[in-house]
Amino acid sequence: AEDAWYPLEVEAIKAGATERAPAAYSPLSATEKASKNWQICVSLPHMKDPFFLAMNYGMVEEAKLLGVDVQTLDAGGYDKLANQISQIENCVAGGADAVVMVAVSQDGMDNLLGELKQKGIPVIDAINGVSSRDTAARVLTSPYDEGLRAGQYLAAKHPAGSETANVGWLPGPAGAGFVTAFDSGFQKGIEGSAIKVVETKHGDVGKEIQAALVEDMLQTHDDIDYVVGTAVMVEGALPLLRAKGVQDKVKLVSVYTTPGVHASLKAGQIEAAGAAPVVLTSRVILDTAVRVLENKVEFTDVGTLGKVYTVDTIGELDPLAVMAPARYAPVFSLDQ
Amino acid sequence: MTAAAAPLAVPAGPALAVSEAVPTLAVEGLTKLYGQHAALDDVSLRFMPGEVHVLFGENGAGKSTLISMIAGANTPTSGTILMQGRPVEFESVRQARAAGVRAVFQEFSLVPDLTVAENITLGEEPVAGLRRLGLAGVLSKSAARAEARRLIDDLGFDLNPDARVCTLTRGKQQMVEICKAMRLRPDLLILDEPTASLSEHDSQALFALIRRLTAAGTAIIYVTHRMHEIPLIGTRLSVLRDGQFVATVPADTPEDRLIELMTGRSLAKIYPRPRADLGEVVLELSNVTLAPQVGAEPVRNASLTVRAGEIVGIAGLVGCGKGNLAQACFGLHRIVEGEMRLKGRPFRPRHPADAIRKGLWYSPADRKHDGLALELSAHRNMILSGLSFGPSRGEFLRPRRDELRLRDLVQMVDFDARRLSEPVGRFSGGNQQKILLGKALVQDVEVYVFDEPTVGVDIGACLSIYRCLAALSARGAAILVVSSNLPELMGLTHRMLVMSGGSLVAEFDRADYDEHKILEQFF
Amino acid sequence: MSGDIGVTARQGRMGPGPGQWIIENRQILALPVMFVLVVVLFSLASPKFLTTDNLTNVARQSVYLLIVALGQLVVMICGGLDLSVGSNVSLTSVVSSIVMAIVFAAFPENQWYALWAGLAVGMAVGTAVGLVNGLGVTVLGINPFMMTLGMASIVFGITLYISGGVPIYGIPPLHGEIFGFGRIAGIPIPALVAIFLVGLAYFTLEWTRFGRHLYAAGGNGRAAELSGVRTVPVRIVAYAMCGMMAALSGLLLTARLGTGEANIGASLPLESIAACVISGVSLAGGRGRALAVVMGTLLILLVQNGLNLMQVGAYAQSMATGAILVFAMAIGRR
Amino acid sequence: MSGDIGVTARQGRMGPGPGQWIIENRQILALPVMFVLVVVLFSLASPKFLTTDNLTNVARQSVYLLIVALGQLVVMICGGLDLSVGSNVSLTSVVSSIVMAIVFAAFPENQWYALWAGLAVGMAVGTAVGLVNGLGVTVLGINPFMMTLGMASIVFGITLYISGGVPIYGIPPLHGEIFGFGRIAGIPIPALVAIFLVGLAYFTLEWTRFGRHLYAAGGNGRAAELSGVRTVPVRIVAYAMCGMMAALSGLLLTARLGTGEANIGASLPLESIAACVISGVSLAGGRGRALAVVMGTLLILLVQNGLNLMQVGAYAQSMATGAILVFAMAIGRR
Ligand SMILES: Nc1ncnc2c1ncn2[C@@H]1O[C@H](COP(=O)(O)OP(=O)(O)OP(=O)(O)O)[C@@H](O)[C@H]1O
Ligand SMILES: Nc1ncnc2c1ncn2[C@@H]1O[C@H](COP(=O)(O)OP(=O)(O)OP(=O)(O)O)[C@@H](O)[C@H]1O
Ligand SMILES: [Mg+2]
Ligand SMILES: [Mg+2]
Repeated sequence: AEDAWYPLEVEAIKAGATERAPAAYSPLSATEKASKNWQICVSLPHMKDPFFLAMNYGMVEEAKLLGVDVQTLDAGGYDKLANQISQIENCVAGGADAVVMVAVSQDGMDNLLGELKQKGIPVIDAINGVSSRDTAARVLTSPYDEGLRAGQYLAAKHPAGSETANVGWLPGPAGAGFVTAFDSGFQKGIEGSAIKVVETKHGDVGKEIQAALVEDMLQTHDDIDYVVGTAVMVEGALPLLRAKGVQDKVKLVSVYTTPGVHASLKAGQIEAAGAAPVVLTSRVILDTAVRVLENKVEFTDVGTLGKVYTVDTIGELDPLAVMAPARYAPVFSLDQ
Repeated sequence: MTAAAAPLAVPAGPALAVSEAVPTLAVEGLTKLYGQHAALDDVSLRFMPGEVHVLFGENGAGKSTLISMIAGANTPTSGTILMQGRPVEFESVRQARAAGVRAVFQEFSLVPDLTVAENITLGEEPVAGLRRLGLAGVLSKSAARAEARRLIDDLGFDLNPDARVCTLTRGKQQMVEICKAMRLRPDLLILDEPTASLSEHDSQALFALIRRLTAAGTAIIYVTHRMHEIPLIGTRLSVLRDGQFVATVPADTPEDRLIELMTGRSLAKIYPRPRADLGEVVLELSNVTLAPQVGAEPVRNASLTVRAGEIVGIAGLVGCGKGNLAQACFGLHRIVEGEMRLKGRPFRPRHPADAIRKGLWYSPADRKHDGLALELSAHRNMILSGLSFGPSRGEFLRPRRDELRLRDLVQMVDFDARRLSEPVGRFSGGNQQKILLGKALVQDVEVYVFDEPTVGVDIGACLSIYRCLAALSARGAAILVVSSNLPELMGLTHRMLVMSGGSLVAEFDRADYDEHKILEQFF
Repeated sequence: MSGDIGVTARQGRMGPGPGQWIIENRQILALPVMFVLVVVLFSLASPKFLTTDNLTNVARQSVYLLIVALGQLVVMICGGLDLSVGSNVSLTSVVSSIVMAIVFAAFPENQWYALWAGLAVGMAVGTAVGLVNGLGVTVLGINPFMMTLGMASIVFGITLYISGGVPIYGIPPLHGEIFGFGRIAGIPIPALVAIFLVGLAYFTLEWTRFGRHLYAAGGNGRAAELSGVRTVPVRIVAYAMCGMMAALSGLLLTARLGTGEANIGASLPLESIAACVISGVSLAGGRGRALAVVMGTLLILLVQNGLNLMQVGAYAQSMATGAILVFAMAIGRR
Repeated sequence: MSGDIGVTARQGRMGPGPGQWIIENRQILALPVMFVLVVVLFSLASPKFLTTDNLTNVARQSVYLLIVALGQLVVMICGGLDLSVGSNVSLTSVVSSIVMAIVFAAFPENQWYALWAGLAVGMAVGTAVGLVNGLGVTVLGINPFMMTLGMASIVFGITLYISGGVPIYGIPPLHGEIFGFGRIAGIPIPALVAIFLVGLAYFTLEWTRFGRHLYAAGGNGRAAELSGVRTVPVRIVAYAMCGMMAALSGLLLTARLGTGEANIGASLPLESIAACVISGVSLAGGRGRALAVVMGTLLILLVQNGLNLMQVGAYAQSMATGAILVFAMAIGRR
């Protein structure tokens, strides 16, 4: 899918400007290579699921085009804040020119970012977004937006006044940063609609755990119309609903897309799934990092546009914009 | 042990006449119930200053239970303890110590990973500077070591204050336990089978010290199963049976009378006469030298033979290496030189399993560490090796059948078959020893090696153990007995070898057994 | 832990007789008591709780932990523990489903080939992991905690390396139909498998020589050796069995989820140990009963399930679970 | 574990003289050896490894684990273990920062008020958690594993309940400036705190009666009791100390992060126990040295750091870490 993923339409703040505005983004790789072989550190919360695999894919592809080195760090999970900080420090000590950071915590990074700014190491605030202002640029498809979109989708289907639709909501492990974001986004999305969240259940993103939660939830409420939550939950719940023979009565909505979700959506087994162009976003992220290093920044703040797809619209989605190709093996350190 | 070292000023001087003085400690109607079972049942005793009061009774009679309550390690179900006539209640050993009661416990009170010195001073560590800092007090290690030295020399034991206790044999650990109790001179000193795994020589040193203490007016409670010790140091003797008080008699009461009091029946001669006819040589060690061992004299070219039906003894001081030699027969220590032959064939077991299969059984000296799984029931402990080697061998269990077989076997050692299902940890020392011996019987082998077979076993039980050994030898088994209890060896064996400094220095035939001649060889 | 046992020993050991028995077996008695308590409490709190429907759910959900806990039990009896069961489960899940997927692609006409291949390989892999643990603990004499913790990290690395963290698709639907959701006489097949394994474990521990040797090795290894028990092979087999159990659990989970997953079982190590300890298994070894472990596991899952049905929030739930477990231990303390 | 100790006891005691000593203390000797190995290896692999910059990083990063590990050591010596240190760290972090935030809002002119208030409350809370563990283990006679596991779950619930899972802002910057990034004579203050605590732990364990009683209680609780040691208070204090250490670590971490976080320290329990075990601390109690634990902790972190610098991928890293730890144990086996 090398050809023409750009210009990519995004919401962005031009360098110098203050207003977010629709824009068309094209990467350096369209015209040139990087002026030198920069060392870029990418710190991810973990490398244990398709989402971050997709990110790895996107950045590595882009890096190949630009001819820069990328080292990908795996913090080990959303509960490993201290570890992520250590890894970034180590990586900088290891001679990185720039850092791309998908933060585990929104605020836990402030001090680190302060330090890096003093050291003059630019940091790209990716995907999740942090509160600190010490970042050189930010490129987000924030969990908040993903939750928001899912909420809005349901709200649109069941506007205020129509009969209430009951939703079971499983955003993920209690207290994790992205979960809180999912949640607040989703709540915002369904505001003033006929959607009623009958129960919110938190649990680790292991399929078996999520499946058990769904099972218990169905046990508690026999009037649930939608079960909404993480892709892991959806993948885990699907065989369950089928076995119980309620897959038509209880509809599944995933907040983001994984190969599994994508497949079952195509097969019409689930109601809908939000999808952000994770791969493309990652390309943009890496591109921005290089731009920062070469003072060619065009946008200081980019937000890529996701969308909720259904059986009918899923065809429009280019899988390679969202997911790594099948059997893609992550590249942790790209040297060239 | 000068009066200066004593914390409590007790009039030193010659032993007071027992009758007129106030008892140092007295118990009245003391009772300890374990569930329904009364370990101690309404016992009243008075322990006078300057007397050595021997407690005597079968295994499980309640001696240790009584003692543990006096020493504050255990709380009575009912009854009172009077110290110098005043009633006291000891919630902890600490309180008892403060009141001037110290004890050598039958189950030692030693911490394996600490050194000898650290163990001796445990609970009352010498501190540098401010004592009132309490637990925050700063240790003075030099003082501790010095103190330990002093005690060890005082008792004439051969101990290294810096050795970790877990590297010592039971015998040496016994010495540490004794030193610990002797640390400060108490009003009442309790010795629960202090000589159980000591050799004559070391026992003598202990007795000397006991006499010094009594002379200074200390009351001593002394528990032993070694009858010949009683007249040596005892003043009075009280007999317990099944937790009940039987009688208090002078210590020089004749042995058979004591045995009668203890068991309620009079026992025939203690030592069964060894069988006359002997078979051919079954076990043969020639010039065996072992890989060196910590704390033990390295065993150097030891040669011995044991014939079918013969009982051969190895005597020697604690730590002289006799136990290691015994263990070597079982493949527990590397043999660097010489060879062993079993039934004529060369024999070098790589693992106990080899040895047992080839027909040799070793019964260890330290039942708690090497012998029994205390959590598990007597049944499970006894049958264990039998499952692989005995008549009840087999992949799958047949507990009923085994139960019946065990019931027969424990007859041989006079163990109450009804208690087979209880965890061993709850038995009195003697009963544990019986189970340990019982393990030897579940598979039939031709050669038995017993290391300290009667540690802490009452005379009645000893008798049954001796009978058991005799029965084995009658069956034509060859038996090697390692023991620190010389009279026992003299009574039991056909021949006796003396080990000293790691080598076998002398051999005696039963005909010319003579305590003094043999003891001479010890050094 | 030995230390604590030391201190409590005095309270622990009290006279023979029936009262004696009760006190001795408090740990075991505590469980049924807790059981009744929990059940009564929850069925009052939520009408849905005592429905057969819900109870079958619990039964099925508990299968996976139960099987792992049984494996853990075997290892703990011989005085060890296994922290690698979790990663072992994910490894088996991933490997077996890859194999199934490949074979299935090759012989789409007969799903059984794929099934057998997957099961065989899965079991083999899981057992191998256990075996390595056993060898490390015995031959290399490495402390079980470190050995299995290290293995956990190694195995998890391998799992991710193989799967890249993405689920493995394309396993034959038959797998799920049988081992995931199948029923015989109304009883879920996974539950049946679990019941069978419980029986097996019970028999092995109580009625075979190997079982006795296991207890002996854990109770007093030195004494066992001196009684001619070769404790080394015994321990090795124990760890291998634990690995195999983990593998089985992994395979059943795969069947249930329909995909091979690297991110399952993270909580299994601690949970399985907890299930054992709460059932009176001693971390020092030598003690533990299969049936008690069944109870312990069910207790844990009933609590979770009940709290879910009561719609207790995640935060309160975390507190409640902890409190209940501690309480259960308190009434059954030894 | 006891089982294994049982069997290996004999190997444990061979050969006299110095050779003997070496074998007895292999565990302790193994660490320096591994150390040299690791350092040499990594400095060859990556030129950046031996830079002061990197080493200060490692030093600072290891502080938090090290402090917790010291607490863990104290508990393990007396034969227990503490799985609640992780949630304890989170709780302290959250509570202390809430307090600081409030006080700071009240007295913005003097940050010290806020600081002191926060530190005091934080320490108090952490110690209290430890105290509860201690009481549960001793007075209620609950197995340490279950007690602290239960507490972990309870405490984490409370933490989430208080914080709602979102970070706590508004703590005085001074906190970070001093305890997060401050330096005295070029040495990071957190490191200084850690060094002080190491000294303290060393002194307490080796040179006070309390320390001696700790070893005794762990080595053989019954024997300690019979020697007039009051093991119950000793154990309680041990757990309290462990809780306090966790609290300190939590406070320093908060200073470093600048916010109160509920999601830190999840991996601390196992990591701290690992750091102890690899340093020769016995899970059965009675054994362990403070300085060895320092080495063990540094070893673990140096490995992680080195692998990062070598740009080893996450999957391979997980394998490597595990392998190295196991190897370290293998050469230092007892
Ligand atoms: N903790 C315990 N729990 C249950 N029963 C016990 C316990 N301790 C001792 N007993 C029982 O109390 C009785 C007395 O035991 P005790 O140890 O006092 O006997 P003893 O006279 O010291 O025997 P020995 O001469 O063998 O030491 C025995 O029957 C023993 O089984
Ligand atoms: N199982 C063992 N493992 C290691 N060392 C041992 C073992 N048994 C004994 N030793 C060492 O051998 C030394 C001598 O023990 P041995 O048993 O030969 O002496 P002993 O004369 O039998 O003393 P005792 O009469 O107390 O048994 C002990 O101090 C101990 O250090
Ligand atoms: Mg006794
Ligand atoms: Mg001996």
